[in-house]
Amino acid sequence: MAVETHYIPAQPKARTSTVVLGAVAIAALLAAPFVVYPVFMMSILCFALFACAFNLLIGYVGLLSFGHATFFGGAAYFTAHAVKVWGFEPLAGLLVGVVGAALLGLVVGFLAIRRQGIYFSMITLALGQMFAFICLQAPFTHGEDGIQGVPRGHLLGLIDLNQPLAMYYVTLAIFLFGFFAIWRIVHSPFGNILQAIRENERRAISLGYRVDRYKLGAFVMSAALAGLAGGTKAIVFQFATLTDVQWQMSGEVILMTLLGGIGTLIGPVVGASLVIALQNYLAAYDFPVTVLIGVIFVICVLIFRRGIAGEVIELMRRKAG
Amino acid sequence: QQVSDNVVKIGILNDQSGVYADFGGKSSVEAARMAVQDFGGKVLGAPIEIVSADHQNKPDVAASVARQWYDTDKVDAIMELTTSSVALAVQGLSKDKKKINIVTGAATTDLTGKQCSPYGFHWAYDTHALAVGTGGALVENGGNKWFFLTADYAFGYSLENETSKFVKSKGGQVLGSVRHPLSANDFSSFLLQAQSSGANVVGLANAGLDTSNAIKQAAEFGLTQSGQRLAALLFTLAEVHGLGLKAAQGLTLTEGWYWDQSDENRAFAKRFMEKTGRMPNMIHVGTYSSVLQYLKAIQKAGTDATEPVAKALHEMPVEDVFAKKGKVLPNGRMVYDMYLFQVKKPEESKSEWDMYTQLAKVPGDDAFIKASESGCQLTQ
Amino acid sequence: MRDAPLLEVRDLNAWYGESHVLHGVDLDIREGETVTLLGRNGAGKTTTLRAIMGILRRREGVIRLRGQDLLKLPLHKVAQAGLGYVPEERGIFASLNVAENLMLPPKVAESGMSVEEIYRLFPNLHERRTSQGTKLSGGEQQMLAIARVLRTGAKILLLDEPTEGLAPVIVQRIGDVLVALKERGMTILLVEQNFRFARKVADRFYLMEDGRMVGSFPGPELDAHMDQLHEVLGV
Amino acid sequence: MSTIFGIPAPALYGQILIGLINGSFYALLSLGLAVIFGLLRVINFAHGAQYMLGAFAAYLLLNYVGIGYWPSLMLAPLIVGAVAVVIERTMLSRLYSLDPLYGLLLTFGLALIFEGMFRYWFGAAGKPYSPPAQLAGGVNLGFMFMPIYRGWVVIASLVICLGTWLLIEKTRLGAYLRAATENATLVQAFGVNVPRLLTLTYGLGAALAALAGVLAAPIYQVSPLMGSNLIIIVFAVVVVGGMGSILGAIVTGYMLGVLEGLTKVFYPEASSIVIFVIMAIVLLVRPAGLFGREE
Amino acid sequence: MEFRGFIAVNNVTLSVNEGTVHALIGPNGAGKTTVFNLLTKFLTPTRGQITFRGSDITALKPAEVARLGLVRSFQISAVFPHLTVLDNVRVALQRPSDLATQFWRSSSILSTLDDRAMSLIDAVGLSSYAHLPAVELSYGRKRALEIATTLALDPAMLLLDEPMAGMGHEDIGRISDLIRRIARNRTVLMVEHNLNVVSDLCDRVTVLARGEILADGSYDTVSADPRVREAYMGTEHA
Ligand SMILES: Nc1ncnc2c1ncn2[C@@H]1O[C@H](COP(=O)(O)OP(=O)(O)OP(=O)(O)O)[C@@H](O)[C@H]1O
Ligand SMILES: Nc1ncnc2c1ncn2[C@@H]1O[C@H](COP(=O)(O)OP(=O)(O)OP(=O)(O)O)[C@@H](O)[C@H]1O
Ligand SMILES: [Mg+2]
Ligand SMILES: [Mg+2]
Repeated sequence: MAVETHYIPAQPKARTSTVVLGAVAIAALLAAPFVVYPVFMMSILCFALFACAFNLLIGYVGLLSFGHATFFGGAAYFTAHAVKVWGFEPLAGLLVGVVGAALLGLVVGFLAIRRQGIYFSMITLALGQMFAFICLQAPFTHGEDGIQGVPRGHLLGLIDLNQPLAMYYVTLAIFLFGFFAIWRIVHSPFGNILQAIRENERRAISLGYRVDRYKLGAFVMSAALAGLAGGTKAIVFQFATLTDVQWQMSGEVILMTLLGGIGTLIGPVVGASLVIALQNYLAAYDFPVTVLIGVIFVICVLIFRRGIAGEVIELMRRKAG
Repeated sequence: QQVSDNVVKIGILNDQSGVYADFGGKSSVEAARMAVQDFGGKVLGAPIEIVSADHQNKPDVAASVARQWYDTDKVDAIMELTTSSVALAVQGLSKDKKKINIVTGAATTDLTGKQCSPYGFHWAYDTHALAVGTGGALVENGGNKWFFLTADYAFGYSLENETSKFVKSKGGQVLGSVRHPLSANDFSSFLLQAQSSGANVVGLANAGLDTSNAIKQAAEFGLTQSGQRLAALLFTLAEVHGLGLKAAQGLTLTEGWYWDQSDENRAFAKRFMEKTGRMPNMIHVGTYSSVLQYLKAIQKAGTDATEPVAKALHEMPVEDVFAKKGKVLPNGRMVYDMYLFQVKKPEESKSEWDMYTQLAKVPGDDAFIKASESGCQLTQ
Repeated sequence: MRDAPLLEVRDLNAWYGESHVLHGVDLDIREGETVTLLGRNGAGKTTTLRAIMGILRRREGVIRLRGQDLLKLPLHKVAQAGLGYVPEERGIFASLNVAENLMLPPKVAESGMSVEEIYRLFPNLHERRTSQGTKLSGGEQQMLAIARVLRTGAKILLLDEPTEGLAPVIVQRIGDVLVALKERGMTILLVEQNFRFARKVADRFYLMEDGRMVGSFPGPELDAHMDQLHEVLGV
Repeated sequence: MSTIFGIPAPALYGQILIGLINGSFYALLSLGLAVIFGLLRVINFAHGAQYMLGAFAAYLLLNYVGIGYWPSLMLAPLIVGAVAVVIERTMLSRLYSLDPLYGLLLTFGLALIFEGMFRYWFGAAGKPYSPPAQLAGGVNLGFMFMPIYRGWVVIASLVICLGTWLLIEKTRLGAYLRAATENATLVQAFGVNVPRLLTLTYGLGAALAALAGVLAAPIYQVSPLMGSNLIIIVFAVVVVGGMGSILGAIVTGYMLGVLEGLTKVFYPEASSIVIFVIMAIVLLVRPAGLFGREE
Repeated sequence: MEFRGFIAVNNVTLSVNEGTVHALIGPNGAGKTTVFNLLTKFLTPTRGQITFRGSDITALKPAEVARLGLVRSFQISAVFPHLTVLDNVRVALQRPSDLATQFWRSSSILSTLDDRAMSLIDAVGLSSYAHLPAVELSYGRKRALEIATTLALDPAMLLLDEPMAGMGHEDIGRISDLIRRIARNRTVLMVEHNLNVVSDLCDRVTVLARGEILADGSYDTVSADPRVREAYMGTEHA
C-alpha cells in the first residue's frame, strides 16, 4: 500500500532558509516558557516527539502502526516504576523506559513486519491490546489508578527538576535530541533505502536488500523514540496511567501526524501542538471536544490531505517554481 | 490582604463528555454555581468565581488543566474530580502546590488513605461507604448469599472486597464472583453464571454503562423472577432514570442523598431541576455542599490562604441540604449518613423522578473508615 | 456517408496534473478503418488513447463519436457508446479469476464474440480459466485483456500495444484476428511499436512526436515514408 | 451431573448458546464492515456509530413519532443508509483513489462527530427500549432461561447474513464490486456506473449496521457509546475471517462469539482480548485470514 | 514448480555457462518467468536443485541470492515510482558500496555515487530525465530505467525478463548494444520475444514449452527445429 505522501527532497537552495527557520524555531522554543505556560509546552513537546517517532514509520516506511501506544505508555510505566519504586535518577529512569520500549518494539516488530498493509496495522493493534491488558492486570501498574506521584528528582543529582523551568529545558533538550535523531535517520543512506522499500518492496528485495531487517530496524527505532517521549511524559506529569497504553492513544497519535502532515518532519510537531492545545483549551468550553476533533479530522482528510505542514511546504514549493 | 488576587476561584474539573458525564458532568458545575449564589456571591468582600473543565477521563489532561489553574489562573481550589485516576493525580498535585481539593466524584478510599493530603477532602461517597450500605444493610434485609459481577480493575476489586467483608461480618456468605472486562456490553454469560450459583443477591461491582447493561439484561434473563435480587454498588438516580423503572425495578443501591427525603431536599431539587432539567444525585448535591462549605471556611478563617482554610474545613461541622451533622476526619474524609434504597416498580411510581423507596439508613460512623484505620500517614 | 469520420479528434490537449502532454492532436477514424499510431517512447500515444476514453480527465478540445461529443460524457457512458479499451498495463483483476475477468465488462451490443469462440482463439485462457487473473503469465494476461473487449460487442477498439510480450505465433494469431475483425466492420485504433505487425493490418498510419501529430499516410504508402519513419522512430 | 473442565455440562451448553447469540451481532456487524471493506477498500470506522444511529433511530421513532419496533426494523436502516449515501457522495467518494488509510481516518472522524453529538444531546447513560410485546418473556430450555427476543435475534441475523452473502457472491454485482476496488477507473471504462455502485454499497453496509442497532436496542442500553468499543472487536472479526471475505466475516462472527462466551466462563477477565489473541495467531499463521485469498 | 496442482515448470535442467548470453524463449505461459522466479527464489521449487558458481542456492532467500550476484529485472516494470531516476539507480548502487545501513550519516555522502549512476542512466538513454520521478516516465522509459538499476549492482549474472518489451526501435538498438557490452565479462540469461534481438545477441537458446525444455542450442539450430516453429515462432520467422 503506497501511502500518498509527498516526499520532498531537500533542495539545495532551501537549505539556508531551513537553517534560518530552524534557528528561529529553536529560539522560540527557548523563550516559550516565559510566554506560554511551561507544563502545557512540555506536554506538547512530549506528544510532538511521540508523533515524530510514529511518523518515522508511517511517513518514511509506509507502515501504519495501530499499536504505538504500547511503546509510549509502556515506557511511561517503566520509567515511572524505575524512578518511583527503584529510586532511579531521572535520566537512568528514562533509559529504562527507552530500552523497555525498544525491546517491546523488537517483539512487536518481529511479529508484525512480516505482514503488510492493513494486516500489519491489525497485528500491531492486537499486540497493543494485549499489552494494554497486561498493564491492566499486572500489579506494578496499579490498575486504573496508575502509578501516581512519581518524583521528578534531580537530573544527574544536580539539576532540580521540580523547578518548572529546569524541567522545561530538560524536556526541550530531550525533544530536540529525538527530533534530530529522526531527522538524521530520515536523511541518511538508511532512510533512502527505507523510502525505496516503501515504494516497491519486491524490487528492493531483488536488488539484494534484506527488507525485513530494515523494517525491523526502523520499527525498533520508532518504538525507542516513542518510549523516550513516554518516559519523559511520566516524569513531567509525575504519573503513568492506562490511558497511555490504550488504542485510543494510538489513534490520537495518528490524528496528530495526519493533521500536521504525514511524511514531513515538522508536521507531527504542528499536529501534536494543535491537538494538545485543543484538548486543553476546549476543556473549558461547553462544546464537546470530540466533536470538534472529529470535524477537524474530516476537514483535514477532505481538504488538507497533506496536513497543515504538508500544505504549507507544498505552497512554498509551488512558489519556488 | 485577606483574599489572594481579590477573587476566590473554584475549579470544577470532571468528565463532561465521556462515560461519567451523567454521573456528575455539567450539572455539577451548575450545582457549584448554586452554592455560590446561596452564599451570596461574595466572600470576605471578594467576588467568587467558578471555572470548569472537561478532563475527558484523561489524567494528563486533568493534571495539566489543574496545574495551569493553580499556576496561572489563580484558582484556589479544585473540586468534583470524577474517576479515581484523575482524583489521585490532582490530589497529588494539589498537595505539592499546597492547594485545597475536595473530591465528590471519585470512589477510591486511597484519597483519604495511603494517598491522603492535608489539603485534600473526600466529600460524598467512597467504596467503603457503598460496601457498608449495600453489603451490610442488605444482609440484614435477608440478602445473605452473594455472587459478584465485578469490573476487572482496581475500583471493581475494592468494591467487591469491601462489600464481601461486610456481607461476611453480618453473617452472610459469598458464593462466588466473576470478573468481567470493562465495557463488556454483553453480560448474559456472567448473569448465567450468577443465576446458577444459588445466590440470592447479585452484587454489581462496576459502574456506569456496565451496570446499566447488566441490570437491563438481568431483567431480560429473568433473574429477579427466579428470586434473585440485584444490588448495584455504585449507581445513582441519574442512571436509574436513564435505565427506566421497567428494567431497574427491585434494584437496591446506596446513595447519600435523595430528593424526596424531606421538604428541604425537595425544594433544592426543584431549583436544580429548573436549571438543569434533571433531578440531582449525591454527586451534584455533594459538589454543592463542598463549595458551600469551602466558602464558609474562608469566611471563618478570614482569609483564603490554604492552611487556615484547611484547618477550618477540618474543624467545622457540615450542616446543609446535603449532610446533617456531618464532620470531617483528620484524614480529610467527610462523614455523614448514607441510605440504602430500592428502586420502585413502574406501577408504584407517581412521577417521572419518583424512583426510590428507602430501605435503611447507614449512620456515617459506620459507613466510613475511621481515620486511625485508614492508613493515612497524617493521622498516625 | 463513408467519408464522415466515425471518431473525430480535434485540437486535443491533455495534462497529467500540471504537465501538458498532448498539444493539439488531430485524428480521424472512419468507420471500418484500422488506424495505427506510431511514435517513440513517451511520444504521447498512450495518453491519446486515455484522453479519448476519458480515463484522463484533464483535457481540452473536441472528441466526437458520430457527431456526439464525448468530452462531457462520464466515463462509463463512453464505453456504453461503443468504445472498447485494452490498456497498456493490461488491467487484469487479481480478485477475479480468468473467467470472471473475461465476463466482467458488460455487453454494449450483441455483436460480440461468444465465449467459446474466444476460448478457441486463446486455448491458454481456457486451460487456466479458474486461476486468479494476475497469476497468468505476462503474455496470457495480454491475451485476456484483448479477449475481454472482444466479448462486449464494442464497435471501436482502442488497443494499446496488444502484441507486447506475446510469442511470435500469438502475435501472428492476433494479427489474423484483427484482420477478421476488420472484415466484420470493426473500427480499430491501434498503438504499436512492432510495425512489422502493424503494416499487416493498418489502413492508415499516424506518426506522433512530443504530443503532436507529425504525419499521416495510408498503409500501402509505408515504404515510401521510410525516411520520415527513420527520422521520427529511429528505425 | 456431568462436568466439563469443572463446569457442569448444562451450564456449558447455556454458555455456548449465549455465545452464539452474541456471535449473531458480531456476524451482522462484521458482515456490513466486510461488505464495505471488501468492495470499497474503506475501513469503515463509522460502523459503530452507524450501529448506534440505528438504535437511536428506533428509540427516536418510538418516542417522538410513535413508530414501534417492527416498522423501525425497516425504517431505521433506511434512514441511516440514506445518511450514509450522503456521506459517500459528498466525502468518501473523493478518497477512493488514495490509500485506504484516508477512508479510515475520515470515517473515524465521522464516528467522533456522531458519538459526540449524541452524547451531547442524550447524555452517556443511555436510553431504555423495550422488546416488542410479541417477543417479550422467555422459555425455559432446561439448562437455561432463554429470552425469546434473543432467539429472534439469532434467526434474523442468520437470514440477513445469508441474503447478503447470496446477493454479493452469486450475482455479477459482486464481480463488479471486487474489480472496482482494484481499479475503479478501468471498470468504469468498461461501461459500469461505478460511482453509483459504490454509493449503494456503502449505503447497504451502513444499513446493515443500523439493522444490527435496532436488533440490539432492546438488549443493550441505547447509548451513544454502544458502538465505540464494539467497532474494534468487530473489525478484528473481519480480519480473522479474511478481509473482504463475506462468508469469512459471517462464520468468524459466530465462531468468535462462542469462543468469547467460553472465555467468559474459563478466564472471564481475558474475554475482551481473546479476539485479539486469536487475531494475532491467525494472522501470523494465515496472513490473509481464515477465509481470505492471499494476494 | 507446482501451483495448487498446476505444474508450471517440470523437470527443467538448464545450465548457463559463465560469460555467455543465454536466451530463454517459448510460448506464453511456458514457464519462463516462473523459472526466473525460481532462480531468484521469489518462488520455492517443489523439487530440484539450483547451483550458482558451484554452490547450492536452493535454500536461500531472495535477497541473499541477489547478494551473491544473481540479479533480475521484472517482466512487468518495477521501479521506485516516487524516487527520481537518479535515486532509483542510486538505491541499487548503495548496497554493494555499503552505504545502506548507516542511519547516523547524512545522505549527502550518496552524491559520491552520482557519477556512476549518471553513466548508467546515460547508457540507457535517460540522461535528460535523471531528475524526473519515475512515475512520470512513459512505459518504455520505465523499462529502460529498470535495466539501468539492475546493471548498477554490477551482478555476476543478469536475469532479464523481456527487457525490450514496450521499447521503441531506437531503444532496442541501444539496449542491445548495452547488453552486448556488459556481457563481455558477465553472464546474461534473458527472456525475449523479439527474435531479431535473440538471434543477434545470444550465444545459446533454450526453448521452453509447457514447462519443459523443447529444444536447446544455437539460434540457428533451434529455429530450424519444426517443433519450435510450430509452438512458438509461427510461419513468418523463416
Ligand atoms: N502519470 C504520469 N504523470 C506525468 N507524466 C506522465 C505520466 N504518464 C506519462 N507521462 C508523460 O507523458 C508523456 C507521454 O507519455 P505516454 O505514456 O503517452 O507515451 P507513449 O507514447 O505511450 O510511450 P510508450 O511507448 O513508452 O508507452 C511522456 O513524456 C511521459 O513522461
Ligand atoms: N503464482 C502463480 N500461481 C498459479 N499459476 C501461475 C503462477 N505464476 C504463473 N502461473 C502459471 O504458470 C504458467 C507459466 O507462467 P510464466 O509466467 O512462467 O510464463 P512465461 O513463460 O513467462 O510466459 P510469458 O511469455 O507470457 O511471460 C502460466 O500458465 C501461468 O498461468
Ligand atoms: Mg504507451
Ligand atoms: Mg513471463
